[in-house]
This record gives sequence, C-alpha cells and structure tokens, in this order.
Amino acid sequence: MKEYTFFPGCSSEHNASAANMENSIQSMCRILGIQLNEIDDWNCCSASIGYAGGGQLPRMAMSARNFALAQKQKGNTDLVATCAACWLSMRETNERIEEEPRIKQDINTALAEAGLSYDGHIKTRHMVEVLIEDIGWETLQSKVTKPLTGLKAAGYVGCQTNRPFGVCGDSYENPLYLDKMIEATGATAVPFPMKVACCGGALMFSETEKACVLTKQILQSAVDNGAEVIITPCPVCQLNLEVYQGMINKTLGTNFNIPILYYSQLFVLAWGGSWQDAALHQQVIPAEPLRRFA
Amino acid sequence: MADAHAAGQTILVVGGGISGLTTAVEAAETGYNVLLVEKDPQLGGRVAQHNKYFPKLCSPVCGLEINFQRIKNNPRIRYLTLSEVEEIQGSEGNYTVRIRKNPRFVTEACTGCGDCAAVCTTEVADPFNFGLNKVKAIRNNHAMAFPSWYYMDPAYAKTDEAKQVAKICPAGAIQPDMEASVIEEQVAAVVWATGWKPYDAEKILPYGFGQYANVTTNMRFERLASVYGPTGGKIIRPSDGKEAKSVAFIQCAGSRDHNYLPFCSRVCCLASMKQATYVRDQYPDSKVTVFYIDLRAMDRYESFLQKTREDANISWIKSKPARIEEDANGNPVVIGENTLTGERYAMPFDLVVLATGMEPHSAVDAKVPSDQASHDEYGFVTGGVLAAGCAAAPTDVASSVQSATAMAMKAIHAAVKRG
Amino acid sequence: MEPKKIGCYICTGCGIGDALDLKALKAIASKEQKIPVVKDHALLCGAEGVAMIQKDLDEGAVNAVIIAACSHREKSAEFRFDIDLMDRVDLRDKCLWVQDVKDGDETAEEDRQMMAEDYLRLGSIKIKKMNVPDPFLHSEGSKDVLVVGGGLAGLTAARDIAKAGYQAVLVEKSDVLGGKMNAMFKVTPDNKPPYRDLADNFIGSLISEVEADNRIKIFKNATVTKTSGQPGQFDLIIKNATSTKEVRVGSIVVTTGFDLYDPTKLPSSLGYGASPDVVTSAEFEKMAKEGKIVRKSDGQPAKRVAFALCAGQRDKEHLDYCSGACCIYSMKQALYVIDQYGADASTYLVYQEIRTPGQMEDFYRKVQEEGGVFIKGDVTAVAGNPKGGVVVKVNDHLIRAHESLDVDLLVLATGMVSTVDTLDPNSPSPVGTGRDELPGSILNLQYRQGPSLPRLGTNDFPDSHFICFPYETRRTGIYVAGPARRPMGIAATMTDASGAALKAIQAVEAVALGVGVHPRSGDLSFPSYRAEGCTQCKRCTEECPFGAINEDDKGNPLFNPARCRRCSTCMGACPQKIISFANYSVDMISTMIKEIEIPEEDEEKPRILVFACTNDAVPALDMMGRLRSPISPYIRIIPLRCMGSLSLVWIADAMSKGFDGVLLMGCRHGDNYQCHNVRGSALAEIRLSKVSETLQRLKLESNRVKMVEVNIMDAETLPGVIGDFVEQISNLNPNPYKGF
Amino acid sequence: MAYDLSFAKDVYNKSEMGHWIKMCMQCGVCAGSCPLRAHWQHSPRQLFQMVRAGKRDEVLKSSDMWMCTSCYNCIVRCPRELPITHIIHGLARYAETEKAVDPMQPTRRFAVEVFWKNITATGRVGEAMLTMRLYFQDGIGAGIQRGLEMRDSALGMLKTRRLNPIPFRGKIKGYDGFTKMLAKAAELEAKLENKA
Repeated sequence: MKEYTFFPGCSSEHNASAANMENSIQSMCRILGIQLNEIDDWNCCSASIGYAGGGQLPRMAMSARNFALAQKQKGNTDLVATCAACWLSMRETNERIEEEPRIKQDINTALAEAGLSYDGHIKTRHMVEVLIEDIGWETLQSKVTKPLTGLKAAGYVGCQTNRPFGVCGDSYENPLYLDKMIEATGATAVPFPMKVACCGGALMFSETEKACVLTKQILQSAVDNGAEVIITPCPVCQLNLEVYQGMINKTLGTNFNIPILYYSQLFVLAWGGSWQDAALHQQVIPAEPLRRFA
Repeated sequence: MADAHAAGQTILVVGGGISGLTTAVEAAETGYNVLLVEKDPQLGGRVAQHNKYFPKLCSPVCGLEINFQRIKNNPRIRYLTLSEVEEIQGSEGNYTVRIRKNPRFVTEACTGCGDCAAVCTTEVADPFNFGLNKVKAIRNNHAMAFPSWYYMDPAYAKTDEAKQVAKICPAGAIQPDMEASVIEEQVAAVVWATGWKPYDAEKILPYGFGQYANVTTNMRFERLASVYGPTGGKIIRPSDGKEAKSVAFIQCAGSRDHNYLPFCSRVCCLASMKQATYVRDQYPDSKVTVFYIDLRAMDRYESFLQKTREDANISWIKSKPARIEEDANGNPVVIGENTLTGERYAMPFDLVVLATGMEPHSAVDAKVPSDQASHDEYGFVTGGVLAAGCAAAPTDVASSVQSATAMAMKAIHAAVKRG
Repeated sequence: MEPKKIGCYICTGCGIGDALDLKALKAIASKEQKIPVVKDHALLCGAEGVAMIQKDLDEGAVNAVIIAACSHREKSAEFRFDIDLMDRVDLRDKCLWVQDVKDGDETAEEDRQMMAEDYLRLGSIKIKKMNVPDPFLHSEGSKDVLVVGGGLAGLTAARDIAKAGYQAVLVEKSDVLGGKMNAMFKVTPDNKPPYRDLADNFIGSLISEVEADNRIKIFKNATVTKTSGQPGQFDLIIKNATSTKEVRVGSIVVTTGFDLYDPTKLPSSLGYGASPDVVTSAEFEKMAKEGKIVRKSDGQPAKRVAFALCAGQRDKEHLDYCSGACCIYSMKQALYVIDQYGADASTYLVYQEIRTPGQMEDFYRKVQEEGGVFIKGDVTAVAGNPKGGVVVKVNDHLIRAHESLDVDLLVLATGMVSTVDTLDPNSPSPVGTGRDELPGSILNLQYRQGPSLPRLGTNDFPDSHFICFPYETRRTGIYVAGPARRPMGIAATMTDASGAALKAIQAVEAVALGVGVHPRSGDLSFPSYRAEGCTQCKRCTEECPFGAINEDDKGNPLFNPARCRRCSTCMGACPQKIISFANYSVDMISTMIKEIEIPEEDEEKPRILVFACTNDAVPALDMMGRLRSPISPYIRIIPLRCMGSLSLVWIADAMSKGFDGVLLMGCRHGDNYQCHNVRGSALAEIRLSKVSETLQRLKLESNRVKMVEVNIMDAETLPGVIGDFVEQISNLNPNPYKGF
Repeated sequence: MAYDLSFAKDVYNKSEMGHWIKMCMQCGVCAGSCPLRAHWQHSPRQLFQMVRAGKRDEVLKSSDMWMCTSCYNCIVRCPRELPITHIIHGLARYAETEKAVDPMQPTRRFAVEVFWKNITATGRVGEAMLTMRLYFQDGIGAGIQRGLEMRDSALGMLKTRRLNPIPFRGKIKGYDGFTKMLAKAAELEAKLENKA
C-alpha cells in the first residue's frame, strides 16, 4: 500500500467539473493499492490565472498554506496533485520558497497570520509521475484484463504537465508518456502533431472566440488522424475540449462529437473496472467508442 | 638553429585537422621535431569534409595538399593515425605521453590499388558523409585522402570475409588480426588541436531534425553540395529527391542559446552565406532565406556579406525561428516573428538547413588527459597544455591557422626552456 | 661532381606488369634512352624492391634514380633515398588507371603502351637534363629579426623572438613603447574565462619584460628609412633625430598597428563636431583612464552615455569592412560608466549587428546584466543640448520608432585603419620608386617593384594567401601582424604577433639552409641567368610575383635568390630563354616535348600536349586516376612548377614537333586567385594572348592552344574538359608539321 | 519621445521577474512560440524593448500581456532562459497595481473581478458562481444570452454531476486565518523587490 498526501484541487471536488477525473483516479488508485490522504481544509492553489488578482506573494501564500497544512498533517511525504495547474503552481511555489530566502521569509510572515509555517521540503508530484516512477510501466500493463484493442486514441498532453517542468524528463516538443499510457491499455495512440498545442487555458473564459480557434485546431487534428477519443491528463484541457465542442460546431461550422477522456478513465476500464468506476457516465459527450469494451 | 639542443626536442601535436597540421608543419620547418597524433584514419580533420571555404569559395583540399606535401617532404614530422593520447605526465618542457595506436588493419605497404574494396561485399553508412550514403567496410575517405593507404572498420576485421580479402592484397598490406598498441614518448610541449564536432541537431527539438526528412544541418549540406558527396553535388531534398530550390538557413541552431551552446560559434553566419551561394549557383531560379539574430561577418569578411547581399534572391530575416512544422507536402514550415517588421510568419521551404554550432571535441570525446589542462565551462582549453584553433575557441580557418602558428611558437619556447 | 649514373626502376605491381609490355618499356629505357641500369620489380615500393634500389646506390652503380611506378604523390616515404637526383614516372595513376582498355582491344592496348613509353621518355630526359642544385648560401647572413612598431603586437613579437633564442631589433617611431595600449584603461576578457570581467591594462609589465631582455635591441623615436637586400641579409637604415644606424637582419615583422578613422570625415548625422559632448571611443577611453567621466562641454558628470557602433565601418563611403573589435570595445566603455555611476548610469549602445563572437557572447550578457541597453538602429541626427550634453535621434528598428536619446555624451566607435603602406598589385610597377625614401613608407623597400607591400587583390590588406596561409606576403621574409594586417582586438593581436614571429624565425632558418619557403618550402633551386643574352626587356623584374629581382642602372636583372619562391615565373617571362634553374629549365621542357613520339598523319592518332600546374592540376589528374575516369589516350601530360613558368617557346616547339593541340591547366586567377604564386596563371594567360602570332607564323589555327582553369577538386569534370578539347582538335586537320 | 530608464528600473525592481527583461537579446523566439501570437499587438520581446526604451504608457495600457494563455512555450524556448511567462504575468499584475490597464480588458476583468474574488470569497473555486459571475458581468441580458449559448453544455454538466446546482458554497474552515494571511501577503507584496 503506497501512501501519498493528496491535493485534489477545486475542480476535483464533488459536483465539480473534473469529478469524472477525481472518481476515476480514486478507482485507479484502489486497483493499484495507492492510498491518497487528502489535506484537510486545503484551499485553492490560485491556478495559472491567479497572478493578476493576487500577484506573487498572495498567490504563492495560497499554495504555501496547503504545504503548511500538509506538513502539519502528514509530514513531508510526497504531495500528489491530479490537476496540471495545481501541480504547476504548487511546484513553482515550493521551488521559490526553497531558492529565494526573501520569498521564504515573506511567505512565512504571511502564513503566521494563519498560525502556520512552511520551510519547503515537500515534493509535489503529478499523478502521472507516480504511475510512471513509482508504479512502473510493467505493472500498468500487467493490470490490463480488458485490453482496449482497436481503440484509436489521440494523446493530448497539452501545456502544463509538459512545460516548464515536464514529466519524467520527457521532451517538451514531443512527449511520449501519454501515448505510452494509451498503448499500455491495448489501445492505439494515433499520430497527433497537436499533442502539445495550447487549448487556450483560462482564456477560454475571457477570450472565448480566440481560444475556440485553438481548441478547434486540436480537435480537427485528432479527428483527421482518425482518433475516436482524445485522452488528456489536464482538467482544463478536458473541459475546454469537451464543453466547448458545441459552441465550436456552432460558431466555426464544424460537427465534432469526440469524447474527451482522462488517462485514468482508460486505465480503469482496461483494468476491468466498471463504466461507473471509470466515471464514464460523467462525460458530457458520451464515451460511445468505449461501449464495446464495457 | 638558435639552439641545437632545443632543436633536438619533440613537439607533440594532437589533432590532424587544419590547426594541427599547421602547428606541425610550421614548427618542423623551423627546425623542430614533431609528432602528430590523429584519432581518425586520415588527416585533414573537419575542413576535409567542407566543399568550399568562405570567402574565396575555393576547395580546402588545395591548402591541405600543400601541407600534406610539406609533411611528406619533411623527415622531422612523424604522424600517427587512429591514435589517441591516453596519458600526459610531467610539465612544460618535459612531458612523458602515452599514446594508444588503434589498429588500422591495413599497413603502410598498401598501394591504394583498390583490389580489396572491389571484392569487399560489406557496406556501411559512410561516417565521412554523415551516414548519407553507404561505403565499403575497407576504404579511403576520399580520393585525395592522406595518408592514402586504406583502412578497415574494426567490426569488419572480425569477419571471415576480411580474412579472404587479406589474401588477395598484392602488397600483403591487410592484417585483420592487427591489435592496438601503446607507445610512450618524451616531448617538450603538447599542442591540443582537437577541433570541433557539429552540435547534435536532434537535441534542438523545436526544429524537428531527425523527425522531418527535409530539415538538415550545415555540415551535411557541405557534403550534399560536394561533387564527391552522397548526391554527386546535386542539392536535392532527402525525402523525395526533389531539387531544393527554396532553401532556408536557420542561424544559431544551438549556438547563443542557453538550452544548448551558450557561446557564439563564430563561423556559422559566414558558412550559411557561402552555402547560399551553392544553392544560387546550382539553380538560377532558386530562392534562399536566412534567419538570423545578428549577422556576424567579422572584420574583412564583411565584404563577403555585402557580396551575398547583392543577390536579390537571398533574403535576410532577423529572427530566431520558434519552431518548424511539416506540411502535407513534406515541406518544413518555419514559424516565428520577423523582429524588424513585427510580422509573425509561417513559411514553407523545400529544405531547411540548420546552422548548427561547434562543440569542442575537448569537451566531449577528446578531453585532455591527466588534468593537464584547464577548461572553460564549455570545454574549450584555456590553460595547461597549449591549445590551437577550435580547441581554444570557435574560430574560422584563417584564424585557426593564425592560432596554430602562434602555438608552434609557444611550443618552441617550451623546447628552448628544456634545451 | 661525378658523372650521372642513372638507374631506371620499373614497378610491375598494381597491374602495370599485366597491362604493359615490360620488355618494350625496358628497351625504351636502355636502348633508346641509353640508361645504364634498368630493372623491374613486382612490388617496387615493398621492402625488397626498395632494397634492390638501395643496393645499386650503395655499390655506386647508380647515383640518379627514375622510379617508374605510381604518382609522385604516393610512396614518398618508401622512395626517399639519400641522393640528389630522382624523378618519378607515373605509369599507374595517370596512365593505366585512366585508360579504359577492353580485353582484346588491341588498338587501345597499343595506345596505352605508347602513352607509357612516352612518359618513360619524358622521365629519362628530365633526369638527364636535371642538375643538382647547390643551395644559395651566404656567409654574412643574419638570423636577427626586425620588428617595426613597439605597440602590443611588436612587443609580443619581439619578446617571443627573444624567448625562442633569437635577437630582435625593435624600432618604435615614438619615444615610448606600448603604442595605443598606453591609452587603454581596462582590457576585455577576450580569452579569459568566465569572459565577463574587465582586467587591468597589462602593457606596462610587457614593456618592462621587453626592455629587460638583452636579446632585444630597442630603437625609439626611430624609423626605417631604407630596407635593401634580401632575407638573411636585409640591410636597414634606422634613423632617429640624432643618429643613423646601419643594421643587418634576417627577416622582418611589421607591427605598426592602426590609426583610427578620421572622425571629421564621418557623416554629419553622427554629429562629430556638433558639440564637444560628441567624442570618439579613443577620446572617451582617455577620459575614463584619467578618472572622471564627464561632459566635455561643462564638466558635469556624464551619467547618460550613448555609444554609436559602426561609426564609419561597414560603409562603402568610409570603411567597407567591419573593424572587428568595436562592439566589445564599446561594451567595455559602457561598463566604465556603470562602474562609475552605479544605479544613476544609463548606457545605450546603438548597433547594426552585435558582434561578440565565440565565448565573448558571455561578455554581451554581462553588459546587459549591468543594465546596458542595446538598440538596433541608426543614429540619424545629433544636436547639442542647451542644457549640456546632446540629443541623439535614433531610428529604433526593434520597436520601429524614431526616438531621441537625451545623453551627456555620445561616443562614436570609430574603426581601425591599417598603417602599412601597400602597393596596388594591378597598377604597373613603378620603376625605381623603391630607390628613394617614400614618405610614410614603413620599410622603404629597395625593391624594383616599389617600396611597399603589395595588397591582396582589391582588398587593402597586405597579405597574399588569405585563408590557408594568412601570414604570407608577396615579400619573402616579411610578415605583417596585428591590426596592421587586419582589424583585431587585443587577444587576437597577441596571437597574431606570436605567429608572425614564428614565421620570421622560420624564414631565417630557411635562408641559412639555402632552401625556399612557402609554397615550395625546402626547394634548393633558384634562378640563374646568362647575362650576355639579356636584352634588358625587364619582363622578369616586372613579372616576379614576389619582387625578387632588382635591376641595375642598365636594366639588367639583379637576382636576390633569398627573396625567390622558386615559382620560375621569371623563366617563363624571359623571351631570351636565359633564365633557368639547376633542375628546371626551358631547354629541359623543350627537349621533353621533342622526345615524345608523334605518330604519322595516316595513323590518325592525334597528339595533344597538356601542361599541368603541379600544385592543383596534377593532383586533380591523380584523383582522376583514383576515380578510374577514362580519358583520351592521345594526351601527354608535362607538369610545370607553376603556369608562371610557361615559356611560349614550348608552344612553338610542340607545334613544330607536330602536336595537334596544346592544353594548359592553370589555377584560378583574378581577385580570388588560387595560384600559389599569386600571379603565375594570370601571367601565363597574358603571355598566351601573344601566342596567336606564333601560330599565324606557323600557319596554324589559333584554337589549337587553349588554357583552362583547373581546381584541385575538378577530377570529376576533367575528363569532360580534356574530351571536349580532343574533340575540338580532331575536327581540325592534323598538324601539317608532323614528321618534319 | 525620449529613451528613459526610470520605467525600466521600476519594472526591473517591482514587476515579477522584471529584472530578467535586461537580458533579452531580441531574437523573437517568444513571439513565434505563442499560441495567440496573431493577437499580440506587440510581441513579448517588443514589450521588453519598449520597457527598456521607457514607454511606460504603451506597455502598461497594452492588452498584450493579457493574451497569455500560460502555455509556457516561450519559457522553454527562450535562448537566454528568460522566465517569459512569469515576466508577462508580472507586467499584467504591475499594470493592474498601477491602475493603468483598461478595467474592461476581458482577461483582466475575469482574472481580477471574477476569479480572484471567487477564490478569496471561500478559499476555493466555486465553479457555478464563477460561471454565473462571468456570464452576468455585462448585465442580465448578456448573461442570459451567454447562458443560452452554453445551455446544452451547462445541462450536460449538471446531468453528469460536474456542475453544482447550488451556486453557493461554504467557506474553508480556516477561512479567517486564510484572509489574514492574504492581507499580510498583499501588504508585503507592496514592499517586495526583485533579487539582483
């Protein structure tokens, strides 16, 4: 039984936009014997868009509070995040606290107001890093009982699990880990030149038209390369690609209807989990292509 | 001789490229003994792979030929090929060096008749042409190669065929069972002239070298343009053999970049101007585009820049491209911002040439042994043993020759000190 | 010396024996050419074969050797014997390997055999005509080296010469050593990791090192008013205010450095003179060295300073070249301002292209780190500011806007101009000007071709073999180093000076042994002439690419063998055929031409003579052999030292002998010449323009003689070039002089 | 206008990672790497040169910094290793604190008025409220309009239990400490200066 401190992030809350990720990840961890110990009373990481309202210290203080709570509750065990943006801002905050004395000092002055303190030393890891580094490809493959043979999937890595830190030293321009995960489930990873293109991120809210053009190109490339589904590790990407398909079809004259799934949903299904376990019932665009494996 | 005893001293020159050859020849013709050590089977080094020199657009072989003649006629120069310096003990004026001689499997008795290559059935990717074509496993680098006797790939030497081939050599020069040997020499000075290797373009991920067939490198392009290269001098694109009439050169591909080589490789700008003339001379209806950050045509080379600028079919875009994509026709599409117009471009070309920079051998596969040198953070030799040409800094050929001649002088100082 | 005893050794290896009729060949050597010792061996370059030759030499049966085997470019180590006379006949590379003979094709076999036999004849004649050169030696030769110019380059050169164990004579025109370096405040870390920090000026220690060295004789306030003689015996007159000294040296290094481009000549848009607060980088450096960086106008602190890079450089109207060091120099000066005024400093560098090559990219970063602002753009106007300082109008290319810079000082980075007087190689040689002192001339060479060093093509640089042999000039034993030769910074200058110093001591050693230097290093031969035959036509003295030949008052040539590069251009120039070398002469080649067998007209086997330059064309022909590219069996190749040695007599000889055509293969000439002797192939072409007269006299078509430029890598195209010419000739009637 | 370093020096000191702007060599890689490059009037490197030229208003009023999608392409490709994404975020924040940016700039409005308020109100994102605020920020009409456009998706989200029907959510337990912490952080932020 492997244990990790867990930071779900806002979108993974009950009834939140990434509930399907959260639920499938919990199933995934159950199968793998991973125990995720959620930080009690965690707060928002402030996300990538938090800079404008928060600036440096308030923004980082928010992540720091989560670290402080984690340290208090669970010591320095690795902290696992499932959301790309959470993982990124937590990791960045920790780095700056450890590298910049001035930041460390100010952050702690602020934390003191909440009766907390943090001096670094908690490693923030993305769930995919845990799968690759701690569980290992062999196990991921060996768990497969219902290989998704014949399923054509486009592995959409997106931005924030890939840059600026990257996952397990994978390349920024052509990361392979997600394709490898798809292949591990028995499915086929189609060639996908847009795998690291940007979906518009948070600008989907404020610059919807511009962002939709980006999202459209990604969907188009996946479809052109024969993908039945798109797989992603990032809730922002998932949301933008799935929820805005309708609008894109309307405004840009396309007729996409391609399910956007998380790697975790694919694993759970391939490992013999139920439709529910894989939270496939929580897709706005139904995961029809997976029916044949259910 | 100024000092008969000093003249008895030997100067060790490591590297048989233009710098090493120059140090060797200049020191020997001043009256000193020289031991020249080259790790490859034949002398000439990097320049031997070049089609032409800038700014005169003449063949490097011309200058090499004189130097080779001078070596042949000068009993003061001993040279070892396929050899590497393993250890250096002592200090300036009084070194003991250990040199490993790797087997060539062909002795100097070889007459270059070529009978062996004719019957050899094993072909390998030609390292001299960066693997762009295949050659026999027993061969010469090129028709002008010096020394002109053949060499055999170690892997091939182990085969039964090699033993058969050995039998047909009229001079009995082929010895597949030849083994490495180690010699020790006393020398007064050590001149490190190990030159450079092209930076590995596959590391420059946004440009997709290795991923896109029609993205190549400047050194490969030299071979592509050479009559003795893989295409007999036809400038064609690898993917489909189509004539490459619209060619882009991307400067600082690896150089001036903290993700790769932080220093400036000095010659790449001029090399690309030169290579632009290859394209323009071969296809009158061709168009060349050069993407650059700063055009570095130092001092008198400026006139070469001005000359190439007169050609309206060569355009210059001040921009470090962000990345390369490939379109449906296999054209590399170069994407970036023209920093003088602010325009964001995406331009397709038949062929893109990456002006990859210089990585000093002294940083990777020809380190100075036994801590006998200090290096800067890039691996250039900055102290300890003497360093000539690109072992000390990125330099063009003329500057390398200057540096190499100067190092001959410094080496003589060491010999005099000893003498 | 004892009579020639020639031995001819024929190799039958590499297929020679199978392809050629050995008996016939040996007969040519012994019976026809009367060579006493003729032997063959199946692998002549093998230990046994070499031993066979050595034995004959040891027993005194032979003292001159013909090796009839492969190209002279092969097996030089094996065939290195301790004798004065040897020649190689190439039966393999330039005969066997370029003759495509199908089995049973008797005509082709016969043609190939004829070719081999002719080459054996040529070799035999050559060795018969060769004499052992006895080297030009001089008892009062000097090995001292003159260094002109006591700046950084000169001091470095003098020190290195002394450290190598030679005497140096250092002449400085001012009363102090150190030159421009004396005005330098700090120096850039050109070759000092981490390439970021300025270092103190080190010139003082170099000066004391030189002054303390008793092997260096120093003349201050002095100039060289005369340089006569030749390497090993250059006789100088060194003058200063009070005295005149006569000094003999063996070779010369010119390190007179540079002047800065005259700022008053700059376009008014750069504002020099518009306000006292527009200064040159030299003026700024002086100010920084003295301490306070202030406005010239009112002495107020100059905290805001702009630097205009390329002030006249890269501009056809002013200096068409880049001055190499100014970018880095100006960055250094920006650091002065920042060091002095810290946070209050504002420095702007307006540039065209930032040129910080190699590791100096780190220095660029350092200056940015310190807050230096770099603007790619042009200074379009400068006006004095009533409040002091100047207002500089800038066209900023990076933000595409015309902006103004309100600064305390504008520093113009003016460029370097070489101080060496040079001679336009294309202008007719100024007869006799070398005989008097030329104002401003560095050396006042007493050379018939003038007191100055010839320029490289249209470039105003005094070197002659740019790229591969950058130190070479067209005046043997004289080398130029530092910014006098080419704009360069401090580290490059010191390297350059060391290199030139090496060349200088190399030259005196060569002279002492009586051997030539580049490109025919080690050559013992030198020209001599039959005075009584001279018509004072002066062609030799005018055409010598290296100015080796002076004239007496009557116009007779005065040879200076130690100036000579052994190219034999003089020999080719002489219409009287009176100039020759011990081992190379007009008569030798003429006799060779006459010795070649010319088949009867009815045999329909034309003969075409090829004169090939031994430097590039001959290696190219060898490569053709290695590539096994077949060529016409009708050609006969005679290598020449250099096309410059081409005597028109040979064309006449070839024609009257019955050759149907003559093809000349020389090096590229013009601005980007590749002729190792600079002018050789160019002069040959000029001479050829007169050959049509000869042909008319003989009633022959002028297109029977053709000259082509051959580059060493042309093996691929040569068969075509030869083929076309053979074709062209076969379309003409056979030469009517056959069989006369 | 005239070059002046006072603005640049402010940015070097006060704007997040602003001191890195000195190091830009104007190669243009950042612009080429940006997914919304077509929509930037001035590319990042142009903004940097404008900062160095002292164009305070043009920079701070510019909409460009607000075009950043935080994809980090520019960061990983910059040959001078400038943390460009953070510099751009910093400039946006600096424009916000200087009150120079047009309050109606859409991204500024969403990030500051909607998102930041939303997360600081409870300690966590309330997605439903966030979406509502976003839709209705231009008034009821526009809100309904926008809501209708997204109606199907919204219903889909509700059906799949990925959108909370009740827009209001409780505060985190340590909310008081949380707000005090933010207040203190904001106070220190004002005094914060960049290293180097």
